[in-house]
Amino acid sequence: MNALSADYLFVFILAAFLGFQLIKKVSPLLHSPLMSLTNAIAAVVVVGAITITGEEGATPLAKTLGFIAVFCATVNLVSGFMITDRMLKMFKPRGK
Amino acid sequence: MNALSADYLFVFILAAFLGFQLIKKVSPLLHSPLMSLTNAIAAVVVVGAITITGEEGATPLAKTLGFIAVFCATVNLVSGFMITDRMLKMFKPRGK
Amino acid sequence: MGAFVPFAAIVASALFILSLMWMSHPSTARRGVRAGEIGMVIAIIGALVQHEVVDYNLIIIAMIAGAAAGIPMALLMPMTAIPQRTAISHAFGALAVGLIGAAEYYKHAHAEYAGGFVMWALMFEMLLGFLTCTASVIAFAKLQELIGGRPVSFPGQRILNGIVALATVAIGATLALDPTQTWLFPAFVALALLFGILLVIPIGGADMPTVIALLNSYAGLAASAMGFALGNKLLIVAGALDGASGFILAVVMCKAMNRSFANVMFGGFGSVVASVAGGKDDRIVRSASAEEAAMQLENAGSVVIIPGYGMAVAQAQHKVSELYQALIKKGVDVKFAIHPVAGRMPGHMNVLLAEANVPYEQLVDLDDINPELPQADVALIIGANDTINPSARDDPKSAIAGMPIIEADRAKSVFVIKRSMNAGFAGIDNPIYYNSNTQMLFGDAKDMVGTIAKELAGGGSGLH
Amino acid sequence: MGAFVPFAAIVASALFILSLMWMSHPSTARRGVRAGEIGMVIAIIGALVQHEVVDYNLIIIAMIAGAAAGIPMALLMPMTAIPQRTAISHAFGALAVGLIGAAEYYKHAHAEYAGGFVMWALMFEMLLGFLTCTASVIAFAKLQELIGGRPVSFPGQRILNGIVALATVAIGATLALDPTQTWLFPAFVALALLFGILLVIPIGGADMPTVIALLNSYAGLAASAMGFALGNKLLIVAGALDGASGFILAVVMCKAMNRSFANVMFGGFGSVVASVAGGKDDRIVRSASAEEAAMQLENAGSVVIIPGYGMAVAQAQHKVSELYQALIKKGVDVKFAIHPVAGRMPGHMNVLLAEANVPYEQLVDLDDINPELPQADVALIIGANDTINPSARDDPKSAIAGMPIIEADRAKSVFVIKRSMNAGFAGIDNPIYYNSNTQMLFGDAKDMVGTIAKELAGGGSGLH
Ligand SMILES: NC(=O)c1ccc[n+]([C@@H]2O[C@H](COP(=O)([O-])OP(=O)(O)OC[C@H]3O[C@@H](n4cnc5c(N)ncnc54)[C@H](OP(=O)(O)O)[C@@H]3O)[C@@H](O)[C@H]2O)c1
Ligand SMILES: NC(=O)c1ccc[n+]([C@@H]2O[C@H](COP(=O)([O-])OP(=O)(O)OC[C@H]3O[C@@H](n4cnc5c(N)ncnc54)[C@H](OP(=O)(O)O)[C@@H]3O)[C@@H](O)[C@H]2O)c1
Repeated sequence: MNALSADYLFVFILAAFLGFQLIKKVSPLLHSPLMSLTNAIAAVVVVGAITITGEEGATPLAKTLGFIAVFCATVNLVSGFMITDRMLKMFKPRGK
Repeated sequence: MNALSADYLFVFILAAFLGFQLIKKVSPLLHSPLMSLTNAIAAVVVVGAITITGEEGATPLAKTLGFIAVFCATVNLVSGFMITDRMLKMFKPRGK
Repeated sequence: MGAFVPFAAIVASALFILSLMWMSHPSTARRGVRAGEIGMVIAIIGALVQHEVVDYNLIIIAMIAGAAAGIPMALLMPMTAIPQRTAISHAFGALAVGLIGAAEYYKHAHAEYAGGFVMWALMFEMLLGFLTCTASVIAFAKLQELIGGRPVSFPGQRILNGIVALATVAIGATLALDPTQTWLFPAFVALALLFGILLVIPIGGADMPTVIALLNSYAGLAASAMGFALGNKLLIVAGALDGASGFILAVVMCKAMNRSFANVMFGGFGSVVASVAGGKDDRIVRSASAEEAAMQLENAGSVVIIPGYGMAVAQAQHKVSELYQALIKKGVDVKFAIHPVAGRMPGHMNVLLAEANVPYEQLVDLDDINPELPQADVALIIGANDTINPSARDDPKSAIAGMPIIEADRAKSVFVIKRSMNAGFAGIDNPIYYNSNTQMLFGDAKDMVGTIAKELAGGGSGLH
Repeated sequence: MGAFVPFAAIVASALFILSLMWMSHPSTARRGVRAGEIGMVIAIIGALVQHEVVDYNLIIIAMIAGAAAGIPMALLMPMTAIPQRTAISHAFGALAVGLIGAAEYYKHAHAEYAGGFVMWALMFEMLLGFLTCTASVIAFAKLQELIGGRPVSFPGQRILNGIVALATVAIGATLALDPTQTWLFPAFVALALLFGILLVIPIGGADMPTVIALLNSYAGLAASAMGFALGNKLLIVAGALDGASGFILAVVMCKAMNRSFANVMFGGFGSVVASVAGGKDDRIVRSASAEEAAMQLENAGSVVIIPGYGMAVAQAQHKVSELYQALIKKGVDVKFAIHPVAGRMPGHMNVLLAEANVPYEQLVDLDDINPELPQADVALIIGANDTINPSARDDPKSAIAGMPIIEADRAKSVFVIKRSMNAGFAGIDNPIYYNSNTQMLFGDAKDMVGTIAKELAGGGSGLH
């Protein structure tokens, strides 16, 4: 373990604490949309996939794996955000 | 601004968000002790002061400034934690 | 450009955080989705403008294809299929993580990386990624009833699982220490995939939501691990947020079922459903007609409607909404009591009722509604069973003893809509059906509620 | 060692975060302090074991001296002096930050750092550090009444402040762009110190708590800036936490006074106190004796005690606690209504009453107590004034219009303990004293409450 990895650990710990604080405050009313939202956010792995696929000197294997990865991640993020929004659109306050 | 500073900004933003989430949840009952606690925590600048004072090839000026800094910070952290604890000791639930 | 990339990461992370922050309340939640979307776009741009990236064709094609697949999926998905949808999307996400890991592995399959931090991170990432992938597929299959929901167990199961787990970890470690052993890699992947399957098959179908939440947090951890391996802080943050969310939801569900993780994962819960279901006995059951129910409802001052899984499978939410409208028109005070694990996923009932235009202020939490129930004139239970089973409260030997319930039996009078005397998910008998203040309305939730609503609206064609 | 340092930073940060997390409730708060202490120790060890650090003598001496000064300070400090203590400790902390920045500056006073990121961070750090230092000293002096609390204002004040501010920033920027101009440095420091003074003198003494909270967040930002300059993430985190806390407390106070930051910082609020205070008029004021008050209190079913700044200055908290004990012995239901800005710092009343052994469950928030007041038989106001002034609610033209108040006037009958008809901090007249259901108990809070308590205990020596 070097200083660099320590650095990542730092970010991870902060983010984890923050995550717990934030999620604890989400009203149970919204637990389903929450699931699909975090799901969509996790699809940010697409950035990793993009690098793999597009980086110069990528082997054909890498390109293939990357291609599938980009595809899968994109499906998730597109459908994830859209479904979340669809669900949330349905939550209406009284007198609406 | 280089990647390094971006890195610090990253940590700062995460910590700031986290700070707001945490402090918002502190009961008003404890706002006084909270002030002195954060005060004590901020005294962690003592680590900076220690480096200045003790690092090799420190100029006399640096040593003097560092010395005062270590002193001030130590006063804060010692008294800060102790007073906070003194205050909190006084908060008793019913039937105690 | 050089400066843009790190800042894209910062801004995107901040937006993801805001997104979850705004998710805390319905009034700001949609803003949260916007923030998340913008963050995602920025992150993607940040990735595309890196100098390393030279070939865009494949990327563009893959993204277009992905969007083409994702959009209709999002638009056509019925709300009742949300649990399955979540499961399958975890499979997709985890697969992506795994494949990226694989590609990275081959890039690093040289002696100089042996035992390095990056290698360990990669192995951890792939382990989580691949097992989450297959596990999610099984979860999907169970929820979609492509395969039986019954827990699968066979002699020596635990031993087998143990061996597979050990083997996976052992090979992973070997590869981390000596990446050049590429011939071992396929075995590692295969074992990880197999392990995912073995993990989930012994778990009952109705426990899938908890499993899904757990897999959600695994997927998050995997993404974070990837962040460690690629040195990408954005991934670390997003992964951590996702992980925290899945974990907390799993905890919420376990608490609301008063069960431990261990019990959910290894308990083989639900295997007994059949055995007890529909057990006959001689206790009296009072059953009533839609007309009688309608009459009592419209004369009631306050009604608490308690929906459950049955409402979901019957897709009765729109009829329930009609009933609600009819009742408030008649000046009856109507509230909905929502149990945290009513239905088959957290927040299930809320989404369905919101879909049917029930204002969310009317959806009341377990803790807030229980004190009100003793004053309620009528508790109308629609396809709920375990979540209102008094034996959880009264009978310490019950399979669900200690599970918090909605105390419907405390209401002045109780109506229960279900098709039979069959048990619910927990597969246990429910004494509430035999109380003197309980009347059963046997039938499909959708038809029965519809008829009652018609009665109230003054139509009154009666049951068909 | 090499590995220990970064991990010390991580562990310390995590402990500081936990510390604030546990601070959320009295039952866990002390654990929070422990966590903070341990985190601090780890951080210090982490700093001491760095290879760069070679000379320990000075450090040890300074730390021993610091502890020697800090410990008695902590043990002997009376609770009523907490606001001053907070102010002076900010001065110490900010001074440390400034001096470290100065030392760093001289280390970096070479051409190659010109305009570099580190330089800008250092200048920002010193600006905040030094101005916070002097500002806190003034705040301390005002609270300790070493100097008059009255806002100091003179013609051209704003212009002067503006010029000083500009000059400071200009010189700071010059130094950042050309660090070799060391001769400018003392001027920069001097101006920063001066600016701190100018910022605070126009602010009224009773606004100091808000100022202190703001200075708290400045100090935090300064620490973060130092973290940026030294590349120390632990400092960045600790600073950010401190900054957030100070900022939120300041916002809470402003909200509770229904005033804006701008108004607090530049409003010269409180300058008018004298003018209105003790304004005579012909409205009838009913005054009562301790005996009458005691009698009515013991025959009351429910009593709400509303303490204010007067209780603090009179140090009456212990007598109030006696009164509370006497009343509950007689079976009276007693609650304390705590206004967020009652007294002179946030949470002031809570600390004092806790010190006097009043269980914290009895200390009720503004929002929770107001609905109960109309049912209360007696509201006993002890040295509170603005926080119970109905004109904030009823008179849109009042100086404190819109400030949330404790609606004592809604109680069946009201007793007010204060020494005279003088106004409170806001310096405005209070109609509640003239209500027909209000009776004044003129006298020092401590004596008056003590006498009432004696009466109740059956002693009955009467007033002296
Ligand atoms: N929500 C979650 O996240 C989650 C996660 C894991 C486990 N679970 C478990 O799922 C259960 C949920 O409890 P619950 O009370 O909502 O449901 P339940 O206990 O599963 O009972 C559902 C009832 O609905 C009736 N039903 C089924 N189809 C129907 C239809 N078409 N029309 C009318 N009635 C119908 C069934 O009786 P008939 O067959 O007689 O009609 C059954 O008794 C709990 O045991 C919980 O622990 C939930
Ligand atoms: N808490 C904070 O953080 C904070 C921050 C900034 C500003 N403030 C301001 O401070 C004020 C606090 O309001 P408050 O209602 O608590 O107090 P207040 O409005 O300042 O009034 C205090 C009252 O106590 C009386 N008093 C003073 N010494 C006394 C003694 N020895 N015995 C009995 N009575 C005594 C005074 O009347 P007599 O002189 O007639 O005795 C005065 O009317 C608010 O205006 C608030 O905005 C508070």
